[in-house]
Amino acid sequence: MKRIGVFICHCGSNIAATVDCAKVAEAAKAFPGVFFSSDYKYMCSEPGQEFIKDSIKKYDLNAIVVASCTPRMHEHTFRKTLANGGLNPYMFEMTNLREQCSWVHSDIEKATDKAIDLVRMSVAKVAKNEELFSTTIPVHKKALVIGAGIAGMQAALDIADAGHKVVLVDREPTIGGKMPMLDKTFPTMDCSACISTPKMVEVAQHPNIELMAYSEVIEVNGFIGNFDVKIKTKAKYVDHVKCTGCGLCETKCPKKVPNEYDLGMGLRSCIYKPFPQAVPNKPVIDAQNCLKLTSGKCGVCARVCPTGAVRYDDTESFITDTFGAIVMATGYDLYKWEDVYGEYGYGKYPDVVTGLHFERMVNASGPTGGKIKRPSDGTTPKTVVFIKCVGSRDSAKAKSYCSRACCMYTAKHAHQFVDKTPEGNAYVFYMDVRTPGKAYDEFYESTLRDGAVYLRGRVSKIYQDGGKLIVKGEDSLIGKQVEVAADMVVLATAMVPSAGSRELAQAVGFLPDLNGWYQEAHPKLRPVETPTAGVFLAGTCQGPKDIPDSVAQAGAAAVKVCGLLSKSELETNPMTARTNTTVCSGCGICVSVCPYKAIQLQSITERDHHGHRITRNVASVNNGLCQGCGACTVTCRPGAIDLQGFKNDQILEEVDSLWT
Amino acid sequence: MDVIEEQKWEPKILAFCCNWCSYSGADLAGLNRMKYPENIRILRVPCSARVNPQYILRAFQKGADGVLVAGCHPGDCHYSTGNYYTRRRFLIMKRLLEYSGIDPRRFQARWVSGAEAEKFRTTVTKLCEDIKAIGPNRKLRGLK
Amino acid sequence: MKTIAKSRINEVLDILAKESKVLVPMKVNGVSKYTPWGSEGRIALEEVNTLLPPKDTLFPQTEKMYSYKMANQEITELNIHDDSAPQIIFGVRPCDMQSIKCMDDVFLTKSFVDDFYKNKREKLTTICIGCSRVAPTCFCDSMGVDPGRHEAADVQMYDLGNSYGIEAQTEAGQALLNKLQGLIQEQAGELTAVSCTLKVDTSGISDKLAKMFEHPIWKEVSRKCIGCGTCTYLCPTCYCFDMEIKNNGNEGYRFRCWDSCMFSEYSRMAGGHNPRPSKNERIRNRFLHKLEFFNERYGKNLCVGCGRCLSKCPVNVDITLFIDKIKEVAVDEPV
Amino acid sequence: MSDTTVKMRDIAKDLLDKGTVDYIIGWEKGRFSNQSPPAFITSAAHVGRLIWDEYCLAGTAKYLLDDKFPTGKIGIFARGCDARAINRLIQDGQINRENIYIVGICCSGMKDPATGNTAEKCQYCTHPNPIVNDILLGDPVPETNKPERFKAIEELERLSPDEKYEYWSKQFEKCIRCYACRNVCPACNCRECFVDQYRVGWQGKQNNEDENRLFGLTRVYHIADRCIECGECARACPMGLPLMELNRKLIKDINKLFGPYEASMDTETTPPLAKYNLEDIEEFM
Repeated sequence: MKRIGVFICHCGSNIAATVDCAKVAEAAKAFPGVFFSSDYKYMCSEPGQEFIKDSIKKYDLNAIVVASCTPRMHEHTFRKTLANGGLNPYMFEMTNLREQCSWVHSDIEKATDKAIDLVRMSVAKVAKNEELFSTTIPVHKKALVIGAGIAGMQAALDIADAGHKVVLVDREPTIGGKMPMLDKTFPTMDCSACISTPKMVEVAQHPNIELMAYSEVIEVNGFIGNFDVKIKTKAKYVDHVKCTGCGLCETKCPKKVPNEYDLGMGLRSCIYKPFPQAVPNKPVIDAQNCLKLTSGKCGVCARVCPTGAVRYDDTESFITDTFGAIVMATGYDLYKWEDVYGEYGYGKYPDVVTGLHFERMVNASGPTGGKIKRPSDGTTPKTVVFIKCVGSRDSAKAKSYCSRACCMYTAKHAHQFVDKTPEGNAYVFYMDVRTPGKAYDEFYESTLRDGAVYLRGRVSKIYQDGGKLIVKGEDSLIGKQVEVAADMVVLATAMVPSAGSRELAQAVGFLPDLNGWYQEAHPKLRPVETPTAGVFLAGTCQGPKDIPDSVAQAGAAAVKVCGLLSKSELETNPMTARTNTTVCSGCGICVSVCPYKAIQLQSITERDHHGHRITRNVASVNNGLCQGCGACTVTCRPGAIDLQGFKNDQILEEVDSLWT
Repeated sequence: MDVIEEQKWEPKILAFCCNWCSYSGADLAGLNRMKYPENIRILRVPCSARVNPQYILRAFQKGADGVLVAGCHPGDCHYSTGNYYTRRRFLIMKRLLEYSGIDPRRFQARWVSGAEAEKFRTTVTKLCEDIKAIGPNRKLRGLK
Repeated sequence: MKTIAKSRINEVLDILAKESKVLVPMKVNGVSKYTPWGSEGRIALEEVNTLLPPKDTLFPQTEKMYSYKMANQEITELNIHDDSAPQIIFGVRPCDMQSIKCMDDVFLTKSFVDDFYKNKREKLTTICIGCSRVAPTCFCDSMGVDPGRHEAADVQMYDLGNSYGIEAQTEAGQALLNKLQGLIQEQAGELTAVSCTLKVDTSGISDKLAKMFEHPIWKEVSRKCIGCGTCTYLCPTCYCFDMEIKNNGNEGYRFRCWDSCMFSEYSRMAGGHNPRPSKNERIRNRFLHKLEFFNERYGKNLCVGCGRCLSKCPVNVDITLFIDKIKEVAVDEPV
Repeated sequence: MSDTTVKMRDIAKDLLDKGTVDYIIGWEKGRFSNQSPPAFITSAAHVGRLIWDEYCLAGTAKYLLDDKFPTGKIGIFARGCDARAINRLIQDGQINRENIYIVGICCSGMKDPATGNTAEKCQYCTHPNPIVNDILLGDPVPETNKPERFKAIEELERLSPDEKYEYWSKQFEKCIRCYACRNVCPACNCRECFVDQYRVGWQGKQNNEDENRLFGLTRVYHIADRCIECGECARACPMGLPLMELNRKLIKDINKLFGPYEASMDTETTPPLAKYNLEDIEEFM
């Protein structure tokens, strides 16, 4: 027989201001099975929890209902309180009086009536609760980091330094991501490559890191501590064991194509490394363009290769491995402004470029050897217009969010331009200047002092007039139309989630937010975790960031991983499906709907009513795999398979209680 | 129900919300202090796929004036595929309810993500308005 | 004898309905059953007997027994339920009249009195109409019932073609006739004796069955049974019931409702054990109950030969064929 | 005596003599000429009881559940509906194909014992020829998909909510909860029916319109994607509830929503409610 205790939390005035907590507590006294009921200012506080523990003893309670905030907040807290009070932590139900009652209603009488109903539901449910006990599952002490940009590399290094094995996967032929493409980093103006490429090397040489460049994660099964992952390595056509990376092949390759790494501004051979300091520092063959692979002719690289490393018959290969944790570090892409910004010419004016083009231009190792040149005619621009928030903060046309890094890198670009072109003019059209960060605003101020002209307003039109780009816009501060005849226009385009990141998230088993960024488990309290246990977030895949933030978050994710991998086993959630074998007829429908392949038909031998030995099939659930979704329970007509903690009779009682 | 009762009648609407999306969407509505009618009673389930269509029959039998089943958007299920089954089940149950004479406005299924507090608010508000308009449910109601 | 013109039956029912509920064989959306006079439906006296037996009038399929209220985990209110009221049941056939006698035995005799039944029974006046024709599935005379009349009825009526002969057999019956003075006239009437076309010989069957508990015949006769409750629920004499509580928060009620020994769940015990695990045992129980156990206890069969079960069983499990079979099998000592 | 009857008896005799089967399930005459209930023939001496006429209405397949773990093979005469019922039981993991010997009979339909007209369950039969059998009797009967079998449903769909409710109230008010519909149904093969789970309390035992309706709607939902349209439920119902008007409603919707599907035409196809399609129609946005 249940002896239920009910505790109504005021949450200061958060609940008490709209719900008459005393009245609710009084009403609860009359509910079937309730032997104690009271209200209290802060249930989650130390004294509040003590109050529960004392009441358990004093009134010999064996089931507890706490009506306070959302269970997503404090369910765990109170479960522990019960455990400390000597009860099974699952003899507990929580009523959401704050987020789903007091905060969304204003009529005290009605809100109180509703609160009473909500508590009645919890009491009805807890009356059917049963003691549950968790089991344990092993943890594979190996981490998978997906994406080897600065965030991925940092996370991998931190985990590896802590002594855990890491597999670092990147789909590009080289690791490093976007950072090495940049010239200088704000606000300190130190060389981006100079600080990122050493990290790349460190990663490559770390004994605990297994690098898998030119590879993609294609399948993820399992669960925290035990993710079974299938990874595809694309065909490189070069045997990286034999290859010394001497680069002879690249110089001899007869066909040159635009180099993605320079955003098409420079050329590369068809057997290539994306850039000189690439890691691994060994080439791959671009099968789309290679003459040998497309037409069968050529074969020069194979001929010149001193180690005979070129293998035209190379094919993609697959490995599967098991990991205890996964770090998502898939980074960002730039918004395709050409598709929507007609006023900027839909990309038909060659001298309207993005910030990343500009980075490659000013980069000494870039296609122009560090000279700022107009893509159209290679001349040095005298007047450059920088336009911020292209695609960002533009809910009408593109993205509503702020891309966070643009204000600073635009300031950097303007600074670099006037720096390299003393007689040049830099105009920056902006909506706001956002420079929150150490030494950020100082940097912006210095750019102003350098002579960059900031105009507050959006650009309404750009059109070609002879050799010039006429930029029409408004200076909203003086309320005047302005027109600038520019030689080049640089767009600070929005960051968007990198291509394929949504599919990858679904493969891993969690969901991106509305903009496609990876959703953290809690915006404030769990910023580097995903809702899927054992999967963590690093860098811009979670949302636009600059380098310092990405690196910091990567470190945070690494710590979470290390915490997980430091355990050799984990407690499982006991709220999983369970079969009543006397009722189960072994039809197997539940097996087909389980997303975790956690249910199997298992044959049992028993005696039938007449005493004959019979062997029949029943559903059996693997608690390690079962995540407790309950999809199986609904397919089971007689309810032979039921979900612990959300059993059919519990839910039916909740429903019934509303109309008693 | 006599006229006087009729006048002070307030509908009682049961909303099954999946823990990961719709329930947290409702929580977010709370965080944002959005207001919606008091008539909604949320029942938390791990996944919309846990909602047995028999619960809906039961709710109406007990006296529910309306029932809402809310889950993650297709493709966004925390359990990756649960809501695809939910979708099929309730496409069928919705039609069966209608066929047996329940006013289709009394039962709704909706996808509400954890970010869609506003959608949660508008959904339940609209549902309430509809049901206030059609009045108390007298169908399927069993003897208490 | 006293007669009433068939053309004036409605008037008779109108008069009787003034003072109490009058149940009349009617066809209500496709189903013939005893229905309160005045409700929608067509009076169906031409049917030999109704699809649903009159059992429900005295022993409702679902019957509230008592209701309770609770507060602070204590019972504060307990009300025995009694919805009995004066009732007249009109046009009961002799077989169904016999079934009421069987239920009287069960619910009123042998030092056990069921108040719920008693209250209803005492307030019930029965008007029996003798059968002027029989259905092919009728075999009441094989069960010792006279298709033409039943002595237990308060009022007995006979079909005389254009009119009904009518006579009171009890004081209650006489009192009832007095109310119909204006409609009753004296006239000579010819009673045509009828008898069933379906005959079974039940002599000595009870004693024989007593020796057949372990007989292999049960497996054979039960084989095609699908284990539904059609036979028992349409049977005018099957009186098995279950009792359950309908709790609703702090209040609720206990009710009893028909149950069927044909259901596997009927004899399942709390622990899950089932003394009648298969239809083999269940069919045996039903037939033995009807033809042996009841005989032993009350000296009559619990079958009145109305034929409802054999006409409605989805797979034609047929008690008359069973009786024939019993006659054939040889049994000396218990097996 | 029809020559199918003769063939039936010959085959049964042969199977029993050779010991291919332990017993065979067919039909025999009942007490009245319009009754041909199921029969269980255990020895060649009794094959003379077997009959094939226009009153062999009852399904034979459900009896296989009475003997799920047979010592030898079970012989069974199966019409189109019985064959699909057998598939149903195999797919639901209740019986093994190896344990049964199916004598298929091409069936041109039965008569309603009460009226002598074509039985309703046969009027709308889409597969009179057994889709699974070990040996086939008679010549295949022409098959059509009988779109008219949904006419009654379409008419009901046109009613207003109140009219619909009124219609079903009249029906469920009649139900006596004898569960004949469940017990004849080959798709109802649970070890323990939800109505019998008094501990969980899916369903009240009271007989009133609403509990009856709850049972009726749950029953049809439970067989939604598994009903083989044998029509046994409606035939068995002593109170004449038009149960196929519920079953076919769901069959119709499932076909419309999730693509053409007929239950138990094979034993592999996963029932539509146990799978999904990313492109399923979206009404819940």
